[in-house]
Amino acid sequence: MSDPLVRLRGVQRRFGRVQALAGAELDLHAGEVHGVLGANGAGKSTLFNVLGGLLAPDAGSLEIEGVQTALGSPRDAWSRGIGLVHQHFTLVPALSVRENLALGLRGRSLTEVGGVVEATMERTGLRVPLEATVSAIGVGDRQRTEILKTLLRDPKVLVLDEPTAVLTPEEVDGLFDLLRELAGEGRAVALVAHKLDEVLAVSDRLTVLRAGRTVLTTERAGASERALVAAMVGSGVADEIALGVHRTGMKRDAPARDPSAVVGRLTGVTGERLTNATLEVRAGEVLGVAGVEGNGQHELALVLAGRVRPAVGVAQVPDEVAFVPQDRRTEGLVPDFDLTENIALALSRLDRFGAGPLMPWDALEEEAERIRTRFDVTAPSVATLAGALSGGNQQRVIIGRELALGAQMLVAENPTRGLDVAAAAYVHGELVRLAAAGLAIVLVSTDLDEILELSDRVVVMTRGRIVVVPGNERTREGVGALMLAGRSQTG
Amino acid sequence: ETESTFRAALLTSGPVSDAGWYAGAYDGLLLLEDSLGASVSHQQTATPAEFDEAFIAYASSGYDIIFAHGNEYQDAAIRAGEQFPDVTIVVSGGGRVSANVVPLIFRLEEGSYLAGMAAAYMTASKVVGMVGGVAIPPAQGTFVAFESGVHVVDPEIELLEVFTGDWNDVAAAKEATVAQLSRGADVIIHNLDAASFAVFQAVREAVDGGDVAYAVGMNSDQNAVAPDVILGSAVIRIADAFLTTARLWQDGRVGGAPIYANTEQEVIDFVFNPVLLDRVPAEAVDHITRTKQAIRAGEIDIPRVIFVEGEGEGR
Amino acid sequence: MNQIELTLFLESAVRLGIPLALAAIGETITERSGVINIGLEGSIIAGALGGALGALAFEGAGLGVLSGAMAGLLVGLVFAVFAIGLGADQIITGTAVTIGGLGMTGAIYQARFGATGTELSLPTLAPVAIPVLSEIPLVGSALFAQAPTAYFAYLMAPIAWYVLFKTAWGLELRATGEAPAAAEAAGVRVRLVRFMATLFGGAMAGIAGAHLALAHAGTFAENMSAGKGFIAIAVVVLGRWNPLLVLFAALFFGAASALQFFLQALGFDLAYQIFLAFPYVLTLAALAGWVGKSRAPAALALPWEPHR
Amino acid sequence: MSAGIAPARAREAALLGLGAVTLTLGAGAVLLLLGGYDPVAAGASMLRGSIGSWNTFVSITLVRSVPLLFAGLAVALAFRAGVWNIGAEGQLYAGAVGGVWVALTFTGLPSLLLLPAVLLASCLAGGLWALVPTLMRLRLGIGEVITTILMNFVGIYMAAWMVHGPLQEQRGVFPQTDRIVEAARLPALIPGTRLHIGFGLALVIAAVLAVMFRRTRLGFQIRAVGASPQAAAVAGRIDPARVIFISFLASGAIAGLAGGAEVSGLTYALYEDLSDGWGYTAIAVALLGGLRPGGVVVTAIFFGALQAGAGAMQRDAGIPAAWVDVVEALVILAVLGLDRVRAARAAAPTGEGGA
Ligand SMILES: Nc1ncnc2c1ncn2[C@@H]1O[C@H](COP(=O)(O)OP(=O)(O)OP(=O)(O)O)[C@@H](O)[C@H]1O
Ligand SMILES: Nc1ncnc2c1ncn2[C@@H]1O[C@H](COP(=O)(O)OP(=O)(O)OP(=O)(O)O)[C@@H](O)[C@H]1O
Ligand SMILES: [Mg+2]
Ligand SMILES: [Mg+2]
Repeated sequence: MSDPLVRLRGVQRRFGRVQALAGAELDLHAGEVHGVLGANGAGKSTLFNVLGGLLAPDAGSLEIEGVQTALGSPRDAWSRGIGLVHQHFTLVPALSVRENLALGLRGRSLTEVGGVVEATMERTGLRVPLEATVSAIGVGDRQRTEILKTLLRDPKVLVLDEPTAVLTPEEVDGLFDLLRELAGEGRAVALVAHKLDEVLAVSDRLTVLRAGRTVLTTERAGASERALVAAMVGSGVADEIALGVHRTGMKRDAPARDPSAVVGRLTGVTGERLTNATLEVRAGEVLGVAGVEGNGQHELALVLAGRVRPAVGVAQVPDEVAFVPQDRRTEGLVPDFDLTENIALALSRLDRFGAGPLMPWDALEEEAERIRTRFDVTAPSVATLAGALSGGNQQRVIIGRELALGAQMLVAENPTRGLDVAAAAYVHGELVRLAAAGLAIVLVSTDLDEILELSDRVVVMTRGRIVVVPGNERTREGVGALMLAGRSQTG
Repeated sequence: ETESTFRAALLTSGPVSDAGWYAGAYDGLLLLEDSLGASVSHQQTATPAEFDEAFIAYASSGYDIIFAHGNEYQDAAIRAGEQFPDVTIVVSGGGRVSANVVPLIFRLEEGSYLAGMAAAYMTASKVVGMVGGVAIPPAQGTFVAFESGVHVVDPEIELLEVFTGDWNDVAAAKEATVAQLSRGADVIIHNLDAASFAVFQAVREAVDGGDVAYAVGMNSDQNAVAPDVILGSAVIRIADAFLTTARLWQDGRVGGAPIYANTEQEVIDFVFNPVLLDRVPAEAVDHITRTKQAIRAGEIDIPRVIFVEGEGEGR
Repeated sequence: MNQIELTLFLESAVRLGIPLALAAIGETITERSGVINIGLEGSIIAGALGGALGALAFEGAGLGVLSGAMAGLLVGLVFAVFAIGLGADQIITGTAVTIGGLGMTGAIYQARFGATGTELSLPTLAPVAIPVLSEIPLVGSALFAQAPTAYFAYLMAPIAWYVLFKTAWGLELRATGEAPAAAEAAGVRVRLVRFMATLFGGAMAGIAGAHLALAHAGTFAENMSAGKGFIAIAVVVLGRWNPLLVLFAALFFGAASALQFFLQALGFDLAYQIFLAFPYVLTLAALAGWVGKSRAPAALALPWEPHR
Repeated sequence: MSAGIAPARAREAALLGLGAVTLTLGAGAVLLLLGGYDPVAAGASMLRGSIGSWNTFVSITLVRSVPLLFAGLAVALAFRAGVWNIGAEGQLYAGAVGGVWVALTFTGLPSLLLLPAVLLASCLAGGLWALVPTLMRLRLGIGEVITTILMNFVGIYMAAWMVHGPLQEQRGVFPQTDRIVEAARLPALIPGTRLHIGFGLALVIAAVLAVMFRRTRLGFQIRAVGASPQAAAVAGRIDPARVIFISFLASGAIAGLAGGAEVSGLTYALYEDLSDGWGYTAIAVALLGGLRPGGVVVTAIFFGALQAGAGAMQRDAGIPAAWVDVVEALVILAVLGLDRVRAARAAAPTGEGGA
């Protein structure tokens, strides 16, 4: 094999008490797509942030095209041909998509930028609404903008940290084709994703990180799912996750419930991005809501969760609805609060925590501790700031908290986004268990597999309208076709 | 330090670099040092809370006489005077009297009355303006006297009055002056500190623009500041007044009653600007000179704002 | 008011608005980069003294303005070193810089002209009437028979607008103020941009101060900035962080201030303190009627350290 | 947030901060020397005038700290809720006017009734002054930074008008109110000193706020809305508007107390220029105190000492007011530098105690 374009060796990085990287290694070769796997908090983003010049390593070496390099800033990384698509968006919300793209192309005149953007959109098939303000577009469009922004600079090494989580299956396929093509042009592409099948489908080689160390690097050809999962989580639990629960263990044929018990009902709800939405949610069912980002799912979720009262129409929902919102860092969590405080945010309302004017901190801390253990949150203690957690671990905290609410109804938007396989499996298991126990669950997700596997009923949102998917059309293709009807909304 | 030296302190609530009201007091303090060998200290204070603090600090560290240069000090002075009976506090423009707290009253009205007469002789438009900082009694007093000085010469003349709310805001003073000029005023008197320069500047710009207009200086002899536009100045010789007061105090004659500083002691005066004197009709100069002598002799009662507690008997 | 008075009123409005406009246009750029410089007052007063000393030293008001700009920039530099370089809190730093600026200018003034000051008479920046424009009825002389610094403000507003909204540089500046992390990730040198924007704001405030001393008053006095730094910051908000609107907002505020003196001169029998409060109340009312929300740059006042 | 600083960066930041401290203090000394003043004498008089003796500390430093303490707590409360209340200055003046009005009007009341009424009136007036920006923010979406700045100016002129007009002393001569009756005056906290019980009241409020933030639901809601109104609304189902309303008005009320306590504890009459920009200084006090009530107490006393020392520098070392301001500014900058050192050290991993 030729010399790698990028060679990372013995990379260490510490955040306070957390050793995020403890000697990670990674080689990226020209022409390859390199999948990087690892549990939440394994250090993937940290490693890529080092490569992207955002973080300085405490120790370790970086060679680019055989030359020892120290990156002082993202700017340095750019000038070395390294393009990083971050896990969390690095767009400027107040600026338009066009301006954000122009920002990526620093130094060129704005007219010149226009041409390059058009050409790149054409070439890559990544279409974004250029004139829209970023804060007004959905995460799918944001993700595409982010990728486009990076591609505009024509990087030699392209690194993508969980780019697929918010894309539709078709878009994921399109993106992967693009990545292969880019690799074919002689670039190195590195990719973090939590869905094994996705990673396996596109990668030539794979690297697995665990607890800040590289534990496995292998050719795609020689890798088995089981071995990869074992490497990610340590041997013991690997089997059931890789083979059993996640793939097939979820789907239930006959939900045990009383179909008459309607827990939530919307009648003719009309508002921002919602047109005459009428819907019933029943106890014991999982209602899947599919749709292309920006077709009203988020607004529907807010109404169902009782967070927004509709101006037109009637929403009958329980007083307390558990809610896993789409944007965990602005709606789900307060990054500057520690875990206990974040858990208190939702739970302190509960009767079991008393009703006096005082905060029951002791009980809440215990509860936080319980959630941390139960959901295996990688954090030194419940006094860790939520903002310091890895993306997946933030999601675990939110899910753990909302499930602890003990509400009659749960509305979850992309609950497993960013979760590693083990955690995703656990959450899926919980959803099924809770539904069986009589909870009404609304699962809004861009992950069609997840929806199809877990849902008793499926609806698709297109342009603010709800379309019920008949049982016989509940396939990837069937739902996908319905979703695409709403595509032009955002494109 | 000899037995005879005494310690004198000065409090001001503005910077002494204003070449005017506060500067005069500071010069006075230095004069006490030079002429009487006093050991001196100065503090600039901003708030009533600080007034108390400064009095206490000076009185308790052995200062003998404290000049508090502004009526704003009067209440704090009374409080401190009660607490420290051995100290003497002189409050410029103050209104309250006790055994050891005495107001030092500058009869600037006498000067501004004369200035008003001069203005009346010089105005062609028969409109005269007054630009003030904050409407405190001493300032209002000068305007009242100015007005009656104007009307002694010509009762038909119209007077405009503006207060800017700030002794030092030059921009406000300038616009206030421009506003009066635009209302037809062609002689402007002020009672400001550092902002007075802006009055002269505004008048100068009007003159440059082809108008005939004059300004009148106030508080100190400002004739040299803008010799091209200043008709004359109503002057307080604050330093002299301080020196006189300190001497009175040394003689044990300060206490229980206000001290007046007026034209008689030449602490207060009106001085023409020699540069422009040739424009002033001889009749006017003559009239003003005679009036000044009459005031000195106590023959004319200048209207004024009475602000000393229990005061009624005049001078 | 008759027509002549109206013209005079408008002239006065522009005169009062110009120093605010100069400082506020600079501050707009500074704030767009995510930095709120409440030490602006310090830059203004430094500009006034710098302008005065410069005009005396070089015997000309033009070079005076230049030294005023330098003095304002210097004060801005002190602010930038602490607030941007050290990442110290911007509000506290600004407070210190204001106190220090007012103090230092007083100290220098006294060192130069004696403890009791002097009756300083400066070479002034005379109004220049622009031939045709100044003849426009009513507003002509108000807008186009002003000191050269006024024309500089008219010029800077569209230039600042153009740079801010039409150039790559302006884009980076705005991105820096909205989302420094995103800007940094795109390769923008956030702290450098903020430094430059702050220095620019300081220089503009310095010119505002020089204008006060040389074009307006023809003298220097301690504390002559009289809170204009704070008002300029309010003007930036009123102008919605848009240099063109900021120019208008400054003139609006100038008009409201000018009105108070005209109403007083007209002999309205109201306590003058009520007139003095008038521009502020009018601005509040204007804001309330100024429909549509305007939003501050999202990262305004937040210190930034590249997290490395 | 600086929790993510790596060890090397932390050391660098600490050194930078130390450099800043040395530089600012050094610059102060050099400047004073250049101006012809003795820096050592200046420093000594500053210390003597602020903490030189127990009585100096109590009667000058602590007395000076009282309005800063009230206003600092007010600002801290507002900032914690994400409300940028720059309006403590205006609220202070409103509070002083409200308090003095009650004290002058209900002169017949016994102290036990009159004093609480005076303080309550300052609270109400301060809260009322904050109501305008509160409603403008909640109803019209207009940011409070500008509205509170504007209200400051209006408040100052309103107070000036009061002492020239409606509340002017009976004689109608000077721009001040009559002196308030004994029954409306705050008694001494420590007999024989100038320190009035306003200081104690401020400490009580600080303690209440501390407990509120740490222990109560309301305090938690305020912190949540301040940290992220969106998350507070979505995850916590807290109504940000309600929390903002409460915190803004409470902040105004506490700032109003700064004025009320000054009048009824110290000056016994209302004057123009009651405050020397304390409402603005309070912002620095609150921020430097980390927006924590305990921290505010410490920094308010620090600023009180600074101002007390500044007076002594003028009196005893003959340093003019302008120079004193320079020294004050440099000391604040030096403290900022120290604060950076502290922050960097806190971020550095120190075994168990880390981030
Ligand atoms: N700035 C930071 N401050 C403190 N801790 C951090 C910081 N960044 C990362 N960490 C910690 O370092 C560890 C690795 O985080 P990292 O984000 O690299 O994980 P990841 O592999 O990307 O996980 P995920 O799959 O959840 O995105 C985590 O424990 C995280 O909490
Ligand atoms: N100032 C901070 N202090 C503590 N932790 C932080 C801070 N900023 C970010 N973090 C955490 O550090 C990690 C790195 O931050 P970042 O915003 O880069 O997100 P990320 O999850 O690592 O994804 P990406 O790949 O997009 O960087 C994340 O886990 C984030 O939550
Ligand atoms: Mg990650
Ligand atoms: Mg991460």
